[in-house]
Amino acid sequence: MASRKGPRRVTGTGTAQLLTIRGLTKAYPGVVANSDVSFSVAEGEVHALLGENGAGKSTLVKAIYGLVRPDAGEMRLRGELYAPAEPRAARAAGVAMVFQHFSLFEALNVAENIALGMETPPRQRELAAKIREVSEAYGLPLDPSRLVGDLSAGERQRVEIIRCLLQDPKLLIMDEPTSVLTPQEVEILFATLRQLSAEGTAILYISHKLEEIRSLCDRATILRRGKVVASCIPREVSARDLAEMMVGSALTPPARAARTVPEGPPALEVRGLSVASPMPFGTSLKDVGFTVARGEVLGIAGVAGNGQDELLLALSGELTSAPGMVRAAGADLGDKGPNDRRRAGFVAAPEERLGHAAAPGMSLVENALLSGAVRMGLVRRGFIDWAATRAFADAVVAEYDVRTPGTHVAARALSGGNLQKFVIGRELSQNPSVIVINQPTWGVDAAAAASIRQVILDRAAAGAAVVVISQDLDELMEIADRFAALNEGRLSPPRPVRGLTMKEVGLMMGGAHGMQPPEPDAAGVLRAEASDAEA
Amino acid sequence: AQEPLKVGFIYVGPIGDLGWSYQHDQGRLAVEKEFGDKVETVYLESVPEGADAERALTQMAMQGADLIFTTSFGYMDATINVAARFPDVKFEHATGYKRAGNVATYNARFYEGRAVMGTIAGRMTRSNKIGYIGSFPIPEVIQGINSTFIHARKVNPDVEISVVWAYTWFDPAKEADAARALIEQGVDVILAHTDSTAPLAEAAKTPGVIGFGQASDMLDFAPSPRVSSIIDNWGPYYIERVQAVLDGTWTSTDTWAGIGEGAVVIGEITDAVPAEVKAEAEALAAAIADKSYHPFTGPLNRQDGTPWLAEGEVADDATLAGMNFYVEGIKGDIPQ
Amino acid sequence: MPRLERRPTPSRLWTAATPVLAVIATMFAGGLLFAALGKDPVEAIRTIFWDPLFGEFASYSRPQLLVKAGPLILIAIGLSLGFKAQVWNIGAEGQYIMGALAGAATGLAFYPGDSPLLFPAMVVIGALGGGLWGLIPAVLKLRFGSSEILVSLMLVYVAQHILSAAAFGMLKNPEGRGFPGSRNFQQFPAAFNGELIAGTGMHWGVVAALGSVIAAHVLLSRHILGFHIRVAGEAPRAARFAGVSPALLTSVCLGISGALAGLAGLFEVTGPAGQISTDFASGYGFTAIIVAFLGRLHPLGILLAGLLMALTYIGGELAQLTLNLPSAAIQAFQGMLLFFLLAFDVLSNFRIRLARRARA
Amino acid sequence: MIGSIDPLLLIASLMVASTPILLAAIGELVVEKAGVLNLGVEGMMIVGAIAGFAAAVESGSPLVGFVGAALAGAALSLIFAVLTQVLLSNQVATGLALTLFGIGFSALIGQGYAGRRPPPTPKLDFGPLSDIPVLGPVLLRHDPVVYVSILIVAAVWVFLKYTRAGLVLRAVGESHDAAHALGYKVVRLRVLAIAFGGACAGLGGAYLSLVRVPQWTEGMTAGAGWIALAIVVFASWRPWRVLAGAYLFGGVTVLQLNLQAAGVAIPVQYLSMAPYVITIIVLVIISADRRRAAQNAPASLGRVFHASS
Ligand SMILES: Nc1ncnc2c1ncn2[C@@H]1O[C@H](COP(=O)(O)OP(=O)(O)OP(=O)(O)O)[C@@H](O)[C@H]1O
Ligand SMILES: Nc1ncnc2c1ncn2[C@@H]1O[C@H](COP(=O)(O)OP(=O)(O)OP(=O)(O)O)[C@@H](O)[C@H]1O
Ligand SMILES: [Mg+2]
Ligand SMILES: [Mg+2]
Repeated sequence: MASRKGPRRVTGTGTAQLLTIRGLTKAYPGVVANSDVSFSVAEGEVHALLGENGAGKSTLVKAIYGLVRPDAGEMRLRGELYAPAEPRAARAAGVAMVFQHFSLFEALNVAENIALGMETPPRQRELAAKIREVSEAYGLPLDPSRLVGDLSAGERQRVEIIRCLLQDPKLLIMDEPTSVLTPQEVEILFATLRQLSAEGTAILYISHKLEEIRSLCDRATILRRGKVVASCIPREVSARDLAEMMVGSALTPPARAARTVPEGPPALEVRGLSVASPMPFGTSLKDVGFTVARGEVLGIAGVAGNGQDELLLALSGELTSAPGMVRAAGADLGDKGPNDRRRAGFVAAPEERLGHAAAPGMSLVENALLSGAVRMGLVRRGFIDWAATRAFADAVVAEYDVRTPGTHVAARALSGGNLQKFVIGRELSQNPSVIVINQPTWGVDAAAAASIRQVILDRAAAGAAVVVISQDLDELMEIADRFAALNEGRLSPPRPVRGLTMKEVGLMMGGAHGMQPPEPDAAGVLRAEASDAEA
Repeated sequence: AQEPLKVGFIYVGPIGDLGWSYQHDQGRLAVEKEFGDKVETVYLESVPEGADAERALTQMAMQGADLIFTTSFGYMDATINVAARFPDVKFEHATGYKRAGNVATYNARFYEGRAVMGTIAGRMTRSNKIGYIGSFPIPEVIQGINSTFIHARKVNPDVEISVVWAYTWFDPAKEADAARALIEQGVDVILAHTDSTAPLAEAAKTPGVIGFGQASDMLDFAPSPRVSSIIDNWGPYYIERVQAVLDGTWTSTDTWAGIGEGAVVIGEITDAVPAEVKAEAEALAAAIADKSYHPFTGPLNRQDGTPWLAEGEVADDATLAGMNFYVEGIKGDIPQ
Repeated sequence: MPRLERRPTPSRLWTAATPVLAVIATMFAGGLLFAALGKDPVEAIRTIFWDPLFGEFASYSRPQLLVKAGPLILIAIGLSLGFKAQVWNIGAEGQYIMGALAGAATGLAFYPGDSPLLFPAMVVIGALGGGLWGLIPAVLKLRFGSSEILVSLMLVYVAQHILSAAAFGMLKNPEGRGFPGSRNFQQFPAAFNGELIAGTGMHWGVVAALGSVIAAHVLLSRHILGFHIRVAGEAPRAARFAGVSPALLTSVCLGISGALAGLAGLFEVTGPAGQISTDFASGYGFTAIIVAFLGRLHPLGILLAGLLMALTYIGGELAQLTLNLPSAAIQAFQGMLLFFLLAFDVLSNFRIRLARRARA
Repeated sequence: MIGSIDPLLLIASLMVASTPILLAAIGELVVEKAGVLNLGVEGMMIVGAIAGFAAAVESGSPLVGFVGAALAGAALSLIFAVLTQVLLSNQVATGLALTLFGIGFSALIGQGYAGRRPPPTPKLDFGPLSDIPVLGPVLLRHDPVVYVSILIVAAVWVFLKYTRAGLVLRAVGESHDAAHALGYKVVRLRVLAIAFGGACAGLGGAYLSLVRVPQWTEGMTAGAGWIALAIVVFASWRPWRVLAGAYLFGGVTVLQLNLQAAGVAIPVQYLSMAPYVITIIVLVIISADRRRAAQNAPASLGRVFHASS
């Protein structure tokens, strides 16, 4: 660790305070994102920030990173007044941040991305060497010359983390870092964070995964509607208590009626599905096959970037395949588009809420039309029946407890969890016989996640065949009947969930992705392309 | 005092183009100078041909213009249409062939000037190659090419002419490129039937290459490469026509004026041209001016060798006005 | 420093008020420009904005406003559909030319026929000509991924050359004494697009323009295709999810905008312009891009923007005539008007806040 | 007959013919790499043409002319910068308005300059080097601006590929939100890029009015700015390809005139549309490799950036 200098102190509470915040307030039009927030982070401590969607966690850490200027309040770093006017100042003061939505540039390579996050980066060659060195020291190997666009989500996050580490931060902020990682990757990350903490770096950690917080964090501060409502030592309380502190009321975990999967022909049958990825940095599907019966939930796990998006596209019909590869209720849908599949009772909910499942700038009514047109009969001879569409949107909002001022507001005005409820509700209320959902609860707080899982189970109970693609293993374990994993575009044979151990699951997913050296074929070709660009 | 006579002009290009529209505007200024308070002139520049022209003309007529000069061929139908609606307004259309009771036409015999330039070119060329930058293959330009070539050949039987069609009246950069291309082909005399000085400026870059002013005098490039010029001189005609309206003697006429009438002026021939050549050119200009010589006088064959004019026969204006063939000796085809 | 704060939804009040404000601001700035040129600013502004509408000869210039605005609106409506879907057709000028050429050639082929079907046939073929020319960038984009911006622009120049080749060759008036240019459609009644009601400026092109405004409005607000166009522009992936085929949509947008531009060309060449000539196209295709954006890509906005542009052209001519304002000044003035319209637009989407200084 | 065209002379003259487009295009490349689409190149070029012409005529020095042109182009581009970066106006419409304004404005200020001759721009003297066979006539007999234009291309290449500021510029063009999150001044950087683009376009215009034509006439850029825009797309945003594209376009233009002058029997109409058709064909061939083309296009190109926090 020659490259890392800096304080090495004993971890734990009770040491000197690194960052102290008093009365911090930040208002956006219509909402007070942070209201009189006070808390402190000790040197070398791993400190959790908890709260529902929209509680103001990101706003708070952005203020610390100099991206948001608070309306009122005071911050002190090691006792000194600290008011970063811009991220540069924050970095200079020893604050680094890994963003909730990646702040990476796909068309640039790893080294360039890292250089952009540093104040005085060394020359490219030295930097590359240093990236290799530091990334290996922390068990997060990275190839500095690869394009970020070619990396998996986990690898991208490594880039962000290495970017921070190279700056020798005193305070490392991580906004929901694990939502895209495999269990093995989470383990590696945690080991890294513990090592950092042991070396004296304080970590401010935001996550919705309460078990993680309990295993990692020394202290937690809980926000609700912009205010600090509690603070605790997470190891000493249960995950359920944590959740209830966040929500302010009791939670009910999803219930499912004990049931047996009915016999009979499968409702969804996928056979030999192979399609090339339409995305520039995508993964192609190779010979994917499975069946799902009526009333059954098939969980598909996998690290982001192993073909989940492609699988969803191939099932929703956005990506068509050869005839015979996808059948539902006996109908051949392989070469049919989304609307033909909807006609056949087949609905899908993509992972990305804004921009894929919903158009950000359009109202909820228009977004209801987006996928509801066919099955809900909202279009007659090409003309839209807006009254019926409005009624449909209102029904979804009412039935799925979507919190919004009305269906006339733009999708982007909704919080992530509420928009997710709307999107899922829109699909589920079309009385489908086959449902495919990618990442049903990504970035959604505990309460909303629980209610989404519940409605999925309800639909299955009502006889729909359900495929849930998710990177959240706990979620899959909770709701799936059978389980399969995607790895490099291949699907493992599905196995019943009962009796599976986490270790087996990890192995099915192909281990921690990228721990093997990067495959030379794809990556090497790209690198050659990038470097001969100007030759 | 009496209301001044309102005279309108409509130009296809900006008056700053230093070429066609600029020369017409010089004519307008000559009218102002000549008549002072007795006239008031108005103009519209950069008026596209077609619908816009018709509207512009109508507005001009409604604003009280008594006499309107429409200075581009493309205004022909618009002029006729508007004239029909304003019988009291007199119209003068340049270079066209449709007339009416209140529409006269006028044009200049630029080919007369080209004959003089051709003579100088034939005498001056060392490489026996002269170049001609054409705008569009219309009769007026083809007359010029033929006239140039006939008179260059007359004084120099070895001379060849290369024609480059720029397909633009005005694109200085392209005109410069065309001149450069010709010079690289060994051409050492350049004539242009486009409007900018770019070909001259290009010629100036290569010693020994000469050219001519076109439309305006382009004296800035004298004494060389600009050794002479053909100047469109509309002033005398405009003054004459305004006078006719003032006198009440205006009638619809078809005027095709040349060197003799002062509509085409040969710019001063510089000392870069040997005295005997200068004298020869000036003699030719004088002969054309007093009508003792016609630039298209037989014997002349068409490009394919078929006879066009017999010995001593001169071309009639109708043939010239619709000229769409090269004379014998010119290589290449007219784009159709 | 004042800050801009995005409004959750655009303000209706400001959307209506900003064009007015912009015009007023232009009057001031333009007045300064004219004063600097030694002209009476009030007089000049009145001549440009007032006289064509209410001046002495307004009875002539008001219909002319329609004649000038017609093609601009028709083309801009087509372009706006594509722009909404992020399909960047900037080659409307070429499609305008090719539509005019195709339609006019059809008509001239039957000269001097008098079939009542001739003009409708020309209209259809004009639309086809423009539409097919517009589909070239679509096909190249879909097949090879080449940028439609570049291809459609380059095709403008190609079309201009074809136009001049036609004016000099194929379509040259056999009775035109060797001069370039086709026969004039005024002398060819079966193919002539004349005024429908004398003195109103209404010809089929204006009717088509108004029709296109209504059709586009209905399409965008009530029809699924219009909805798909809007989704595709707003969120391309969501559009795919909704079942829109991007290839089909790109083709539809380029085809429609090409066809409308072609129609504009056909109506123009058979009506106000009268004939195919080398100078037939006078930049309507490019000006229409501005009109489309000034109209905020909204059909009614485009209608108003087209009329406003036409007003500055006609008023500008009047100012040249009566005040001797050089045409260059008018052009600079039009540019200023656009700047102000674009600048003030910020008010409808954003709130301006004087920043509260954060205390440290 | 084609044999009578001297390829060396052809290359030398295509370099001159291409320089205005090259200058404007390399400037626009930097602007677009920063994520801004400025369609006002034609307007900035023509204002540069008259400003440079006026400055050169008044001062008697072509150098002053070129500097003045660059300043004028940059000044005009700042209107665009304020509108699009501060007032968040639509870039396509603003660029077109800039062109309209520039053409009118240049004609206004140019009214006293029609017909005047600018001071000559001397050629660089390479002494006996200019007589080296082949190399000499092609490369060593030009005016300084031709070399400056190539130097600018090289500098832009080095800047984008090897410097930190260039990296930041590319990052801003790639994702302004991410760049903003890292604390880069997106708007400031873009304004600078726009000004650079304006300066280059101004230089290109001045090259027309001071060297290539040389004279001032209204509307003299005659569409060169549009071609420059096309060349940037054509080059898929790579500096050396901009040079290749500009030279290809200029080369075809010059070649078709040479073919005519040499009397080659190809119908002129087809020859004169060749530059455009060939540009399309080459573009189609290049872009058939979709991945590579997609990678170079700045992902934020033309999008409005508004930092919400
Ligand atoms: N730039 C902004 N403009 C307006 N409102 C904002 C902005 N950023 C955040 N908000 C609002 O401020 C509140 C807090 O948002 P913040 O992103 O801090 O929540 P969070 O706790 O990070 O939520 P999540 O768990 O979903 O990430 C929300 O209501 C959000 O809508
Ligand atoms: N009634 C209609 N009139 C005109 N165009 C329509 C009409 N309905 C759909 N379209 C257009 O045709 C295209 C196909 O739409 P449609 O809703 O028929 O999808 P589909 O063929 O079922 O879809 P998929 O290809 O996904 O199966 C869309 O781009 C849409 O804009
Ligand atoms: Mg957050
Ligand atoms: Mg279908």
